Amino acid sequence: MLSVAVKKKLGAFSLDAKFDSACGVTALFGPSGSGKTSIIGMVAGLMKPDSGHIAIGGEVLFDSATGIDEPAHKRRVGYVFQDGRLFPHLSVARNLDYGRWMSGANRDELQLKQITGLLDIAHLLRRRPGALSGGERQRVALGRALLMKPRLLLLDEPLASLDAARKSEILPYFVRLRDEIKLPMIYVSHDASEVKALANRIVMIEAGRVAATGQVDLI
Amino acid sequence: MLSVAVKKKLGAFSLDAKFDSACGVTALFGPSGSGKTSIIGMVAGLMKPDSGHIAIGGEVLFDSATGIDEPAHKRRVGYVFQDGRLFPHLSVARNLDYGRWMSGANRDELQLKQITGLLDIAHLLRRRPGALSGGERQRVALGRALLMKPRLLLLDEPLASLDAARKSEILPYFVRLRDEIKLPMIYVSHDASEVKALANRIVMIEAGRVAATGQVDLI
Amino acid sequence: MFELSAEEWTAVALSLRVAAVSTAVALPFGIAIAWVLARKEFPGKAFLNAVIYLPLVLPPVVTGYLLLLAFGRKGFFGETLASIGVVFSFRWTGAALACGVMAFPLMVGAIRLSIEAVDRKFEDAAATLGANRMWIFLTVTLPLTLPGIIAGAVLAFARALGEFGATITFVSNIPGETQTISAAIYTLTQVPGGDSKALNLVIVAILISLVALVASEWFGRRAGARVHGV
Amino acid sequence: MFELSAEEWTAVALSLRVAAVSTAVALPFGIAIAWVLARKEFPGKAFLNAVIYLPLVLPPVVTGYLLLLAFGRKGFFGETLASIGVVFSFRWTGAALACGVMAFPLMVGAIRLSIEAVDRKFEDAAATLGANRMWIFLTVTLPLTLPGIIAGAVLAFARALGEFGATITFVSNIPGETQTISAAIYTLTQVPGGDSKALNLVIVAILISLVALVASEWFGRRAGARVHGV
Amino acid sequence: QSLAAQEEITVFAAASLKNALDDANAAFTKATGIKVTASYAASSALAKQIEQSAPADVFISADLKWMDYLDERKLIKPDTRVNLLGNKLVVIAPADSKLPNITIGNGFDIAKLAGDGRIAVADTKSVPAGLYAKAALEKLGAWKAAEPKLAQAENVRATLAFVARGETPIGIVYETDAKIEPKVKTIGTFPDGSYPPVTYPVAATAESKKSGVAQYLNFLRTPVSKAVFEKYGFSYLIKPVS
Ligand SMILES: Nc1ncnc2c1ncn2[C@@H]1O[C@H](COP(=O)(O)OP(=O)(O)OP(=O)(O)O)[C@@H](O)[C@H]1O
Ligand SMILES: Nc1ncnc2c1ncn2[C@@H]1O[C@H](COP(=O)(O)OP(=O)(O)OP(=O)(O)O)[C@@H](O)[C@H]1O
Ligand SMILES: [Mg+2]
Ligand SMILES: [Mg+2]
Repeated sequence: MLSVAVKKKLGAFSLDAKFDSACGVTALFGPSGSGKTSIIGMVAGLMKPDSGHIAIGGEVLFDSATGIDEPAHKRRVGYVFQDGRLFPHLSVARNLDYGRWMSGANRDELQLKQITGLLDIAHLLRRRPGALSGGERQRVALGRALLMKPRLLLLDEPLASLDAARKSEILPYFVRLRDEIKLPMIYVSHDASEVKALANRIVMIEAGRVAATGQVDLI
Repeated sequence: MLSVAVKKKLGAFSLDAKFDSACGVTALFGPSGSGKTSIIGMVAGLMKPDSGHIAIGGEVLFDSATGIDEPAHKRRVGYVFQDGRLFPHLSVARNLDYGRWMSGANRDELQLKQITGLLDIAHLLRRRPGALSGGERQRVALGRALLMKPRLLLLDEPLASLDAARKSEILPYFVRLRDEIKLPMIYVSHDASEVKALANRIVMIEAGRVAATGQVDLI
Repeated sequence: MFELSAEEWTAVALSLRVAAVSTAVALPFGIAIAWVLARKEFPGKAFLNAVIYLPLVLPPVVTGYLLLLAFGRKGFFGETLASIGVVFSFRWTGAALACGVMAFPLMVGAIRLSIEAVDRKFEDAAATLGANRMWIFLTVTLPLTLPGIIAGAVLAFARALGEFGATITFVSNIPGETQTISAAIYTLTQVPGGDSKALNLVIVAILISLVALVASEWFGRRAGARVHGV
Repeated sequence: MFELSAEEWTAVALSLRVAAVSTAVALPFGIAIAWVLARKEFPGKAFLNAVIYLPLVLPPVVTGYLLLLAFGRKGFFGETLASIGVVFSFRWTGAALACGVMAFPLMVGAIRLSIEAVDRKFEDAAATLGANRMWIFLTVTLPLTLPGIIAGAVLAFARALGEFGATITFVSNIPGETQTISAAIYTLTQVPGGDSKALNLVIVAILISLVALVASEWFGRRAGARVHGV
Repeated sequence: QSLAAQEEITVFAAASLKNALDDANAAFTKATGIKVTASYAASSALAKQIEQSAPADVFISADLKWMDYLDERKLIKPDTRVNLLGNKLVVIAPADSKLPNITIGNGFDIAKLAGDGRIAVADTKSVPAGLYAKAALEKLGAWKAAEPKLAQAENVRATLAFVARGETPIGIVYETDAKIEPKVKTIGTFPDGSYPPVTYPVAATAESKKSGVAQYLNFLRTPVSKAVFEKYGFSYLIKPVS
């Protein structure tokens, strides 16, 4: 169960979005500049709403009324940024391992193998992010978020610069995460087919407002 | 008439691509990490091939045999980078105007109106790039390249993070550029439909080699 | 109660002029050298680097003496420059030269740091848009280096206010011509009971630097924001 | 021909120790202060800034005298610290303190510049991956600030080699205890015929700084590359 | 002796005394086995350090006022104080100067002598040599004309450098410095009485308890030290006691 209700002024742009959804994948669908990344940023705890309320599975992450504001590093939400944001000074391997390192858990070689295999980045482990290709960077960012074992996954156009072949490998994995581990996700994408394949619930954002919410047939 | 034949070693990756095409739109199609951006970079003059030959419409831009290497700023190729690369210290307006400024030509208000309208970025002109949304950034980058009046346009996934609606506005414009101004383009995209709509000729890249070249029906 | 003699006021005014001029004149050279050190590899780079750091490594008196040897009336450069009408010895210009030299390593250090932080991909983008190396430098590299330039200028200005060892050795301590605040303060500390008078000048020096710092903070913040695109 | 007296060798050794220790000890403080100045807004920030710049703005002699008053045996801090066994007055530790204080503004300036250049979005990413403020600083901010830390350390080290005005005023010029290269050079320039001997020491100082610079260039290049992800 | 052998005394002395005092100290150590550490700096700095209880046993100042400064504050042993050394003020010019030798007396027009150049002199407010020079010029009625033409330096050595480098046509320095610098020549000596006698006073610090100090002070009054100091051109102001 995920519930979001946030208000925020960003310069001339004002965001006022309210939606909630049972677990599973919630797709944020909407034109460029409509506020999707901003909403995700607030769920992640990187942007503070002017007012509002954010909760996952009953636990309140933010509530302006009661003054609750769980800091980002305690929220355990995996965030795949629209712009990758790999740590430039760390090797791909250390980037992937970063979340595990911070949580202090011990290595899960199996999962690492599985993910690097799925994303086809095993051959990049020793490289630094600087000279990675756009798609490689995006895949590593995706792996980094998956490997931190999040309780909620925020995906901001995670497949935008990947080729069809790879998309068709990764999408099913998301479906498995959704169905087997029951990992809730907020999924931002402009690709209708992706959204159709993955989302249980669709939230249409327009100019900072929720224009509509509904099932896949909405698009 | 565009002809490219380049060899380049990048760490473990080795690129060896040769293709040419009559004017119009040449699509580079291939998996992530196959070498598309690298090829474009060499055509733009930002990356120096170890050896090879690059020419547009008869004019040689690079030739290792004769030691010709036209510097990037003289090549007049408009490059839409995969990662935007807007100048952070300049307003969107100054970013868009940069190419015109460097060429010393005088303002073409008409074209500016037309492009900012087409890309729907008129309302961003006074902003700085820092806080733009992903898609806004990409649209401004696109506008910046179009406004420099290039003789060749290099587009590296220019529509990747744009919504369907905007894509369907911008694609036709590319078609017009191709047919009316006869502006040659090299177009990198993972979206088959885009490529189908735009490309005269398709070059399949795989692991740094040209796997196949042909007409649209290739995909 | 707080009071300065006429001579002390002249020293203050002179210090301001010397510090301002030396910083302003040194800046272009500082930027050029910093750029070369940040971007170019060439034999003797380590040597150039060492020469620039010299005034930091040597006691000011020695630097002053070396300046005297080089730029004094009979000095190698001194004579040539004098022939084209540029005279340093016992002029405030000499004080400015000394301050500039002493502050140079600080300036270069800061600016170089900022240049190395500039992401080349923006320069590449500028090139594809038709900017040649010179324009790239002026329209992209330089603005993105502004924070370092400001920081370097402040360090240099402050250093110039505090400089006196090299100055007094090079161009002496002539009231109204080469006697800066620092020289005046020093002189006062050398006589029994001069401390209280010295304190007045110290306060003035602190006030000046305070103003300079506040100004630089303001510009620095704006420059920094621009670099990050907001 | 090149020769140093035993006393001069001691001065060289002492200088190295003083410069190294003062730089090493000042570094953590420098990083902390630089971080505060770069990231925090608070009343009295301008004042803190001014205090840090003071040693740059005032003639070294004054700084040295203030240190003498504060950290001398009878000085306020001097007495308290002495009671816990930390003695500065007329010990090499005092020389290190003086050098550290004189070099502090340079160090802070450089490090602050690098911290301000760090793109916050990486720190945000680290936060979503579960890093608290402390870990973010240690694993992201600090490594990305390395170029500034290295530059700051070199500036401080070089400054420490050249410092003498404050040192000699604070802890005098006692061979083997507080007589650094610079103090020795100064003393030699104060007597007839000392110049040639002074020159020897100058050469040594230059050689030392040359080594330090080459080392820093090497580390600096690697740190810079990492920051840009290669 | 054997006890004294372990002993080590510290002397704070004006920088301009370095090479003379180094020799004297060496001789003393040779004679008595007592090691001497000398810290050379500006008299002002040394005095202020002693005021802050620096570990100095003996203070040798380049002028009377910093010794008085300590005296007033009861920081030296008055009975140990002696005016040990003296010095002469001379007018110097670059070795290749065309200026004739002169006899300095009343109405001495140093400003005219300098022509359109300046007169190098140690700082007339703070440095002893400068203070003496000022006194002398005032006595001879030359100060008014000279003052605007002065190039004041931080110390005598810097003054000397100005003349040696030909920055100034003439300068006023101590005889001791003029003697040894080959690039300058003495063209005139200020008559005694035209300025208060240059004196380097010596005294044991109040806090010093070391027995070697007495020995050291006595040694400074022996013919041996007299010879050393005169070798460097200082005038020895007291009758040596052997
Ligand atoms: N600091 C700011 N000042 C002014 N406007 C801002 C600021 N930050 C964001 N905006 C605006 O808020 C709007 C929403 O931004 P956001 O990144 O959430 O859009 P988005 O839905 O993610 O778009 P895209 O699909 O292109 O990524 C954009 O128009 C953006 O320009
Ligand atoms: N400096 C380098 N060192 C090592 N490998 C490099 C370097 N630069 C690029 N590469 C590799 O070269 C390959 C091609 O990179 P390029 O950016 O051209 O791929 P691409 O076709 O654009 O991929 P994408 O569609 O993901 O953008 C990638 O595997 C990349 O990791
Ligand atoms: Mg977005
Ligand atoms: Mg690419």
